[in-house]
Amino acid sequence: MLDVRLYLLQRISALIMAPLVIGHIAVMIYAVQGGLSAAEILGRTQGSLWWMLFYGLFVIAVSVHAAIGLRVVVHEWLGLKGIALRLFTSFVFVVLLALGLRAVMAVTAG
Amino acid sequence: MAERIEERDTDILIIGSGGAGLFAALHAQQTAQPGTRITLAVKGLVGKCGCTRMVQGGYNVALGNGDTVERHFMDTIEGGKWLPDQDMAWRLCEQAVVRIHELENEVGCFFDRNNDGSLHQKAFAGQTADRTVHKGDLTGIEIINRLMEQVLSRPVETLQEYRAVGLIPTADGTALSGVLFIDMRNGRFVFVRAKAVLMATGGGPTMYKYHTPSGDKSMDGLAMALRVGLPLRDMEMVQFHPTGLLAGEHTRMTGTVLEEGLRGAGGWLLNGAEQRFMFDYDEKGERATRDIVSRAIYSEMRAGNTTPYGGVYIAMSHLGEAEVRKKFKGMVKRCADCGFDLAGGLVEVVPTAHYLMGGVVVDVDTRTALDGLYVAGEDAGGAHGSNRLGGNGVANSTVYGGIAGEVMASDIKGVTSFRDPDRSILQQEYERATAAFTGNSNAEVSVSELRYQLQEVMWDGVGVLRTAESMHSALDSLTDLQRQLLEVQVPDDNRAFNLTWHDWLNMQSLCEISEVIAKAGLARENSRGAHFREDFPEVGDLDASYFTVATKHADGVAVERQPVTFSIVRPGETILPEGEPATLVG
Amino acid sequence: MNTSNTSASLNVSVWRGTSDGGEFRSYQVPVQSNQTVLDVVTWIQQRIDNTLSYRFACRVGMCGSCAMTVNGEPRWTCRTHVNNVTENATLEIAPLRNLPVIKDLTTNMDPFFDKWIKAGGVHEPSALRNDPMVPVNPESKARKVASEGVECINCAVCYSACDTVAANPDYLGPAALQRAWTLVNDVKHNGKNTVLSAVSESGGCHNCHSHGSCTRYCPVELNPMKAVAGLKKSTVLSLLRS
Amino acid sequence: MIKPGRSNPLWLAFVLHRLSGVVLALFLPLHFYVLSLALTSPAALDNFLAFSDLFVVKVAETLLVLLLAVHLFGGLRLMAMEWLPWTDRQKSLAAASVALGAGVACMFFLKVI
Ligand SMILES: Cc1cc2nc3c(=O)[nH]c(=O)nc-3n(C[C@H](O)[C@H](O)[C@H](O)COP(=O)(O)OP(=O)(O)OC[C@H]3O[C@@H](n4cnc5c(N)ncnc54)[C@H](O)[C@@H]3O)c2cc1C
Ligand code: HEM
Ligand code: SF4
Ligand code: F3S
Ligand code: FES
Repeated sequence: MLDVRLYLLQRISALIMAPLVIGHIAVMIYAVQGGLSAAEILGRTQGSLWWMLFYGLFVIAVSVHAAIGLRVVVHEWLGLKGIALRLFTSFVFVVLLALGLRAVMAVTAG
Repeated sequence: MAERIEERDTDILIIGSGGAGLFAALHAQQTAQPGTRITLAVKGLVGKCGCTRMVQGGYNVALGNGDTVERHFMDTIEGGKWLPDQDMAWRLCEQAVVRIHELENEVGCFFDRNNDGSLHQKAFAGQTADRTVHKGDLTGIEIINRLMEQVLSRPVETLQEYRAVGLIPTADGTALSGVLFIDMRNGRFVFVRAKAVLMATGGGPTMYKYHTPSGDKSMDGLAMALRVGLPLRDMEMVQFHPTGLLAGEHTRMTGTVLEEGLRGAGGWLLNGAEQRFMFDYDEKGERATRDIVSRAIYSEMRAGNTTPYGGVYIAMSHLGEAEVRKKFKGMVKRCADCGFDLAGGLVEVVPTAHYLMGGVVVDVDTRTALDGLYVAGEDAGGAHGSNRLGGNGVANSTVYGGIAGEVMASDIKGVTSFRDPDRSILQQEYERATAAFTGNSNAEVSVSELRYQLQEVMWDGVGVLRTAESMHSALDSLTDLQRQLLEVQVPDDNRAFNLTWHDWLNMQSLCEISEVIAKAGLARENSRGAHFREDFPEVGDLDASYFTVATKHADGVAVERQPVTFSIVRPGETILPEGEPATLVG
Repeated sequence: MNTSNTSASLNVSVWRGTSDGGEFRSYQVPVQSNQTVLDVVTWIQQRIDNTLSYRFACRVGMCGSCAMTVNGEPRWTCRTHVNNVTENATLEIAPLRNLPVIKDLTTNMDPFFDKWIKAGGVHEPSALRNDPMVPVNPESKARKVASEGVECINCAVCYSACDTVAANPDYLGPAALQRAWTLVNDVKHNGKNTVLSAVSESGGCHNCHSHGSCTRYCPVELNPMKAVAGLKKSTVLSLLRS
Repeated sequence: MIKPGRSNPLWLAFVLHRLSGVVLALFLPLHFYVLSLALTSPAALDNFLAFSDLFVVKVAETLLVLLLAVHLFGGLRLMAMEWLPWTDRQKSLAAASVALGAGVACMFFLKVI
């Protein structure tokens, strides 16, 4: 159930995420050495516009990407189609975007 | 009979989806008045059955570089040993030029190119110019796939797995009303009335033990034409391809063509003792023409110099295994898939029935003696005479199929009503087709067993070499086979996709036409092209050439001889300008 | 009849039924030296159970009528030697997947061809029969790409092999898309954009997940997966350009 | 009946990619929720981080990172196949990307423990 636009959005979002994910994993590998604490995370990220952009972009991309991805899976494996499928896609997108942006705000705002 | 025959109407009805059927549908659709209903009914799937799809070598057409329509025409006439209908042959050669442009430009075929971008052409045996256009050695697939797309994407109704079983004339017998079909998928009968009907079921000499045509072909068209009283010409002319694969009777691969190019490239034919023998028969050795090589192989076989399965070997490895593998990739793979090593080993081969030159008598516009019935392609007789040049078969079916489409479209302009069928003939044809179910359940033999017997009878009696005696004895056997066939009972619990029923119907058609072939063979008391009488080995007087015409009357099939009209050129003459070289092939 | 080597036999189970349901039935078929799967099926119909339905035409791998599922894999049966597929002298023969069954081993191939046309798989002329032929350099890149996919015999083996077709009935499938790709690369074709937009719709090329089963099973060794990838790229480029 | 193509390395790569994608998509809201705790109650976040020090949790997290790596490299492989001139070596490419994904995860795992 993909047309060229959804396909393109999914691939673009994937390409955007690729460096971000690599970056994120790298930071995590570095960060977890010696254990994680809230203060440590927040100390690094809070008040940083760069981190806000970094994670903000990731959240937008991943919401688009996962919504389209799940749409395909749900169509192919559960047979959802038509309006239900469209609603499902939008729902996933909105939920991920809302939760994601809230988390970004939580760790970077301030 | 209790069963109701469903009835429907269409304006133009085309039977068969080979080169002739598909081109007819395309041209009818392009030229008929808007709103004309066009229906294509076919025994298999559209474009996936019939022999045009199996064309390997290519398509003959004169496209310059010294070659001319005149030269193509002369090759065709001389190849046909002065028997072709010259007007038909001329139109074939002339229109092929248009048709190939159409195939390339409008239909979208991918023919092989030279490096300068022009079409690549090669020379088949018996040609005096590089004339054969091709797409590798899969030319037919390219032509048919592209045509199929054109037809499937246009408003043409398709009736797939619809088998024509009878041509139904009007009560006065002068015109065709429609065609009786079996919808094979559910086994029901459908009578389709039409203002014009093209029969393009492609002949196909599959009554021989070894044969090349596709499995759906069983002479249904010619048998239907015969029953409705139409004359069939040149029916003794069955072309044998010298090298069919020989792999045992239990496999459908047996009989399928190993391409001509193998011999052309220098392949050897070896007898059972693994010795070359072709030079004992002809100075050109393996490179001699199809009919000569076929007869030579047959003679070796009759002398008992055979391989385990009873044929001869083809050997290629002396040309270098790697080289053969490269040059004949498709053939090598085909053999390998079936367990044979063509490049490095020996493969058993045997002459195999390939093409029927004979067919319904038609005019150059594909019209027949029956109003409303048109015939084109391998079903039509006349264009090839006693021998068909390699590459002229697909040219013939596409040229005349296209013509039929246009002629039908123009002939039905202004026709507003359908013709009423002769109900008694409709009923008769229905009963004939269902006789399979009413046989004697105690009959010992099966349909397939009878088919094997028929193939044996025709191979032995009316095959590569013939005598009056062999053909008479074949005729006796045929009578007996037909009687046995009527005794067989096909189970009637489910008529949907009932292959055994269709095998039975195939046998009916094959037996009817086998009889005609044998009788026409008896009527020709000389040897021309594909027809070789051991009791009359001479070619005969070319100036007094005659062709045979078989017609079914109340008391059976009768064959008469009619003189060939040399409307364009007489034996010994040529229409090539003076000083033209005999051949352009180096 | 020449029935050499008939001592051994094969256990063949053949699917019998229609779209409404069916079952496997077992037959014993004698082993022969040169025997294809089509020959096995033929043997059963001619000598054991003459109610069996199947389809074939050319018997040499040109018409693509005879494809069936053999021991779980889609194949052209006229060119499949029994030795290459039997496991422990056992053969399981079923109709092709992803197409409606008519009876026993025959399927209705209409959806396959409908999609072929829907994908834009028809040549649109740029010249007519009275025009000269366009010279085409056989070595040009576009011609080579187009030629790669042109020898398809439309057997639907790839269509049957593709799990995406199974999961998403609207998906046009590998063969139709491959045909579309040859047309996109055919210099003589006038409707390049029509094709690109036809394959960009919701059942189009973008649904392919590159399973590669099409390429793996294609009996004539074409590479539909590559063709579909080509379409994905071209459609995106043409979308970005517009 | 065996489904055709399921023994195909590319099909396995696809399943791996799909499953990893789905699991990631299910995990993501959870991850976001945990991070949001930073906004509402930093203590809860700390609690959670302490919890995540447990070995089992470590293994689970490692698994997720592994999945992310698998999905990432699988996705890149796929896009390479779709967009870059396609070579017949793509099957080995598929295998290599999975191996690479596993490698990254192992590295992570080693450093963690
Ligand atoms: C292996 C092989 C290789 C060949 N190679 C060449 C070559 O290189 N060059 C060349 O010029 N010629 C070649 N020929 C000959 C060429 O294929 C034929 O001359 C030509 O294609 C015949 O075309 P057609 O349209 O008349 O018949 P076909 O293409 O045979 O089509 C006949 C159609 O009629 C249908 N039909 C039959 N009976 C019925 C029925 N009862 N009801 C409904 N439909 C029916 C069939 O299913 C089929 O669709 C070759 C032939 C074979 C067998
Ligand atoms: C890190 C970078 C990522 C890349 C390069 C990437 C790439 C891709 C690609 C190319 C596809 C299409 C697969 C196909 O059509 O077969 C895809 C599908 C998918 N992705 Fe991602 N992805 C990434 C991250 C993520 C993340 C973080 C998630 C989860 C939230 C995710 C969830 C999905 C899902 C659910 C699918 C659908 C799977 C399918 O269709 O089989 N992806 N991804
Ligand atoms: S691409 Fe190959 S498998 Fe698919 S239909 Fe064409 S020939 Fe058959
Ligand atoms: S098998 Fe199907 S998913 Fe794509 S690569 Fe081939 S079409
Ligand atoms: S019968 Fe034609 S491909 Fe097998």
